[in-house]
Amino acid sequence: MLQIKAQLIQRKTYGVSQELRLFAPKLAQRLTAGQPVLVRTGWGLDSYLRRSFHPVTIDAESWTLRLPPSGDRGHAWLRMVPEGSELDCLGPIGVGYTLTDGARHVLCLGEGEMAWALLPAVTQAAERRLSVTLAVGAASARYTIPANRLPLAVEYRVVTTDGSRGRKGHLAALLPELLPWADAILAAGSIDFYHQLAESVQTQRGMLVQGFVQALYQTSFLCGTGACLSCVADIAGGRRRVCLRGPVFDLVDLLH
Amino acid sequence: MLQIKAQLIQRKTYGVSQELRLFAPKLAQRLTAGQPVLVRTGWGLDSYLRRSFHPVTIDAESWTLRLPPSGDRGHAWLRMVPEGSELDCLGPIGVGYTLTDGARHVLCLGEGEMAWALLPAVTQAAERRLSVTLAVGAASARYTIPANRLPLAVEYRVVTTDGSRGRKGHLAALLPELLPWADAILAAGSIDFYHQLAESVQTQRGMLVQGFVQALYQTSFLCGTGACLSCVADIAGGRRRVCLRGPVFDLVDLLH
Amino acid sequence: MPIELAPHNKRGLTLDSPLIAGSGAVGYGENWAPGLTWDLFGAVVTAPLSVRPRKGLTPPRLAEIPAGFLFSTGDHNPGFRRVLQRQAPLWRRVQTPVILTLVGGEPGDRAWMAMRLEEIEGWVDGIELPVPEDANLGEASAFISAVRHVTTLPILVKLPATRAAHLARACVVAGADALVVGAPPPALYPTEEGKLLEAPLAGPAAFPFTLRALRRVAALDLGVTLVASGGVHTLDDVALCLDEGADAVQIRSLIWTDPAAAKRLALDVQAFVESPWAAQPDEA
Amino acid sequence: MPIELAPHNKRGLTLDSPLIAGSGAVGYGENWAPGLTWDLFGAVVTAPLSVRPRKGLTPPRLAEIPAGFLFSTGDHNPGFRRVLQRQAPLWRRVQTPVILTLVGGEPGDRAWMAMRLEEIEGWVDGIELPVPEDANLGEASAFISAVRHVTTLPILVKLPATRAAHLARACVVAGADALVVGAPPPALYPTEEGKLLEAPLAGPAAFPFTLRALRRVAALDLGVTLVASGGVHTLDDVALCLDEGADAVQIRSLIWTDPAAAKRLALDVQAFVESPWAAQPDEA
Ligand SMILES: Cc1cc2nc3c(=O)[nH]c(=O)nc-3n(C[C@H](O)[C@H](O)[C@H](O)COP(=O)(O)OP(=O)(O)OC[C@H]3O[C@@H](n4cnc5c(N)ncnc54)[C@H](O)[C@@H]3O)c2cc1C
Ligand SMILES: Cc1cc2nc3c(=O)[nH]c(=O)nc-3n(C[C@H](O)[C@H](O)[C@H](O)COP(=O)(O)OP(=O)(O)OC[C@H]3O[C@@H](n4cnc5c(N)ncnc54)[C@H](O)[C@@H]3O)c2cc1C
Ligand SMILES: Cc1cc2nc3c(=O)[nH]c(=O)nc-3n(C[C@H](O)[C@H](O)[C@H](O)COP(=O)(O)O)c2cc1C
Ligand SMILES: Cc1cc2nc3c(=O)[nH]c(=O)nc-3n(C[C@H](O)[C@H](O)[C@H](O)COP(=O)(O)O)c2cc1C
Ligand code: FES
Ligand code: FES
Repeated sequence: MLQIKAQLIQRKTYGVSQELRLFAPKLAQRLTAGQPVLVRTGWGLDSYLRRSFHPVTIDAESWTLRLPPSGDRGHAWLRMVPEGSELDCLGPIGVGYTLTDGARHVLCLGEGEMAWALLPAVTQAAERRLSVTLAVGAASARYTIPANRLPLAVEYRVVTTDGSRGRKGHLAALLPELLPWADAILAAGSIDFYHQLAESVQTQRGMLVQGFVQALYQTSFLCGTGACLSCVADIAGGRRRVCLRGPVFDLVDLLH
Repeated sequence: MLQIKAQLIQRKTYGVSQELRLFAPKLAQRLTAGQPVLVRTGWGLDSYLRRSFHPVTIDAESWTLRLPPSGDRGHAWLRMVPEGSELDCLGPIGVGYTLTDGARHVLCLGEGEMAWALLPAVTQAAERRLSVTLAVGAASARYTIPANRLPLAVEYRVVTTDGSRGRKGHLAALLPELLPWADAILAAGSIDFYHQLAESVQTQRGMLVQGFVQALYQTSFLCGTGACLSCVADIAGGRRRVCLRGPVFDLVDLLH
Repeated sequence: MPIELAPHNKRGLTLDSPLIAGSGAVGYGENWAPGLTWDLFGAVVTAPLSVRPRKGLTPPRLAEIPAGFLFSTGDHNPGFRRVLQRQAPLWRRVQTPVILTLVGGEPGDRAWMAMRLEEIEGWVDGIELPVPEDANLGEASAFISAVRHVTTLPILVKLPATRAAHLARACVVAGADALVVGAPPPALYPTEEGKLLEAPLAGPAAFPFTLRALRRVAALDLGVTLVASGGVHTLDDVALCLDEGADAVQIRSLIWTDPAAAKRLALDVQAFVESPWAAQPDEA
Repeated sequence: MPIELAPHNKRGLTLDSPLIAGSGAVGYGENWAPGLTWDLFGAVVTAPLSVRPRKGLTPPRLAEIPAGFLFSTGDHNPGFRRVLQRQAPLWRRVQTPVILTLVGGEPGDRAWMAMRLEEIEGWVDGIELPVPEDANLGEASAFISAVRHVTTLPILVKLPATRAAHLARACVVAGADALVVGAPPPALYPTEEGKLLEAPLAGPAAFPFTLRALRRVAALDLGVTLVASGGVHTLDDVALCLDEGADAVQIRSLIWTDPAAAKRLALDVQAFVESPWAAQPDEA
């Protein structure tokens, strides 16, 4: 973990969302998909707590955070801070997604806003010429990742609750057709979805084995070092500090 | 009094000070020299209290506030807020300087940082082709108003404690030579200086009459409407609300 | 939807909106910030009144703290007679209920003022009695009962937030029609001038104390109405207070620091109580 | 310039710097943020320890408030034996004094843990005993005396800020070597998840309460050393505490939220106590 001033070098606005690209080579080089970075969101004392962001892009010198539409005070500050400002970053926190050596067919499954956390892993897998499918579920078309944000080689599947894009329904409905093909799964969604996913895997493959599904547990972090015990969750057989064990867990641990 | 969003249209940096020009026609049109404007200095809740500023320029559409070198959190925010931002202003507060019709020879006396509050009055008096002398006292040259900030017609006198500019000594030492000439005085300084000034006037002119000296009382304001009683000072024969009676007082009232 | 703050009092105290301009937010009713008017509020509570004039605290009276400020006037006021002479015609004219804050001095001072108010029927609609930070149960009961014996006006008793649950029952027994919860806790911090000021918290920093005190007092279920007070700034804050059992809510600092936001809040609260689902909680 | 926090205790408790990493700032001594090391601090106070493991509060445990947060783990901890087994070798190795926070459960739990510590000479340098928010004088005295009877280690008693002056004398009589002033007052606020959390204040918002409590306890002149705690973030804050009578100062939130600022503060405090005039108070 580092504490570093990252310069805001680019702000892109997509409707009510924004993406901020931050120049911070040392941090970018250590950062992997799914690892949160804690960012101060004020020049003064308000907001006092850092906001956590899962990177949506990572390259050699910079990373990008995404501001979803939200009423959060910290996000509001980030929407207004001028380009060129230095943002105080603490990270990377904990454990991110890893592309295991054996995997050829990588299935990425993302629900709603959380799907964005998969992007750097999707990109990296495509760069390694693995075959990648990204499947996302959202309330409607406007909440899905635009296809032009993905590498060309990635197969992209969308499910929306209102049918405004892709199939109508819930992401879980795609699992029967996608699971047989996959030999590694990276997931980002709710605990409910993870239970559905685990059940589907068991149904389709007989058993959910360690190492098959990596799942991001969403929470907020105060210290990121294991000291404060604010990030604890009842997962992996006890009350665990997510900042040390996660936030990306093996699905077997996460649910047991 | 108005509450208005003023757009920051220009930021000028002078060493460790800054001047921010704010576009706000309605406010500018009502604003007179010496009247504070209360400005919010944060997008969020910190700093919570507005900062008060005496304008250093006023024109038909805009006014300028000066950020002195300071460690204040609110000032720090104003130093960083980007051009184009809207600043929430509440003002004008109370009573400012007035150029009485009879006055021909206007003497402006400013101590240290407070001298800047006289600038719009100095400019206005010069525009009316009155004869104007501005005399300032400061710790050293770097704390004095640069001569190029004044209209050409203004006579400018400087006294510094360390002699780095103008005469060495204290502003009060200039009074014997300046007072006989003046038929109106606008002052901005400490209560100590006001006592010296009153004494000098009495010595030189026999008596300090109502209407001769207008003096700015420096304090901070919370509501500006007379409700909160935070701005009270023991002046003018009682515990007065500076935001209603001042902050520019007749020197006779201020000291009695 | 009118709100009855004193349902067991014959006179009653009916508010058109649950949002009250609290303790001196507009002085004695004459110090209005731009854009604010009587009709935006369900009631107006005045600055404190004592029998004799008080010079209050020597300035500075204000210290900025993170997200708020410490503030006290020390009950600076021109005295009961002067204020009544000057302001009573105004109070009589306006539709909005006016609640007078009465503070102590000699024993019996508050009751004396309440008696005078009883004589001038129709000018004033209620009395707010702040319980001092360090008052014990007996002291609080004593001055509330004394006022109760001489007035038929609704009495709102304002409790210190940190001790509100401890004091609440005794105040109701002594005759309170409503409890105001509460006066934010005192703290100590340097002023701009470098003097250490001890005074109660004000501003958004005070709100989490108000909410805790309110929950604790509401849990006692004392059969009186509750008014939340201290640090309320947003529609979310108001909604939380109403959820936690408040019948009405006072604002003060917001009126001083951001009159436009106070006006928006007043209108939003009116919309919210008509239809909680229609109003949008604040986005900032 | 070393500071003696327990001058009347035979063992003593000597700090090289008045800045202490307070209650769990670095867990049990193993959770250090980047750039922070033992030698920056005069002492380290651990997270709480109880005889048996505790699962603590069900998350969420954190609610952001203006300029701070509400926070409680509910004494979540792995239990005395486990922590001692795992951490004692580390405590033994480091030069910086280690102060263990002991919390109750069954009566006698704290004394039992203190007895165990007495047996392992040289691993631990002091005990901090937090007095619960609602403890009365008798309860506080009782558990402090019980620990005092079984240990020669310096005892720091941590008082709730709002009741610190009320409780202080009894705690000294019961055997405290130093008073920690104090635990910030509890409040109530919604978490990000929308749950109402009741927990003590943390962050800069807490500091004005610390300063008030400190002044009141210092005024009692009880003949023990005082440690300020709660919301301390800047060199100005530290200087104010030392001015108001503190012998040392604890920080916690700052270590979590801004380790680089904590490190700067630690170095500035060291420079400041060498020569208060040389160090520049913060400019932000
Ligand atoms: C203009 C605007 C303003 C907004 N303002 C705010 C605001 O002030 N505060 C605020 O909190 N939010 C606000 N939002 C919404 C918010 O920021 C997110 O955009 C929104 O909640 C979507 O995030 P989500 O992760 O909940 O995903 P969504 O895509 O909305 O889905 C919600 C959840 O439902 C489930 N779900 C729904 N559909 C599917 C599907 N087909 N397959 C699988 N799972 C599904 C998932 O569990 C998912 O996490 C605003 C949005 C807009 C457009
Ligand atoms: C780089 C820098 C950083 C600073 N940082 C801070 C900071 O963090 N916090 C802070 O509070 N200040 C800071 N200051 C100083 C501050 O902001 C003002 O610039 C400074 O105090 C001058 O303001 P003043 O009104 O006191 O006038 P000054 O010109 O300094 O005079 C001080 C007072 O002394 C009297 N006086 C002195 N000389 C004379 C004279 N010849 N005639 C008459 N009266 C005289 C007057 O009463 C006057 O008000 C900083 C200054 C600099 C240059
Ligand atoms: C809110 C308020 C409080 C006052 N308090 C006192 C007081 O405590 N003692 C007193 O002698 N006069 C008091 N006065 C009266 C003033 O001293 C004086 O009459 C005049 O109103 C104050 O002038 P100002 O309105 O410019 O502040 C008060 C006036 C007001 C409006
Ligand atoms: C600070 C801390 C507190 C703990 N509290 C408890 C507890 O209250 N009950 C318990 O059974 N285990 C407790 N444990 C032990 C953990 O459950 C478990 O042994 C492991 O350390 C937790 O995993 P984690 O470090 O990934 O969070 C605690 C561990 C630590 C480090
Ligand atoms: S964020 Fe502090 S322990 Fe995980
Ligand atoms: S600033 Fe509020 S009364 Fe003057």
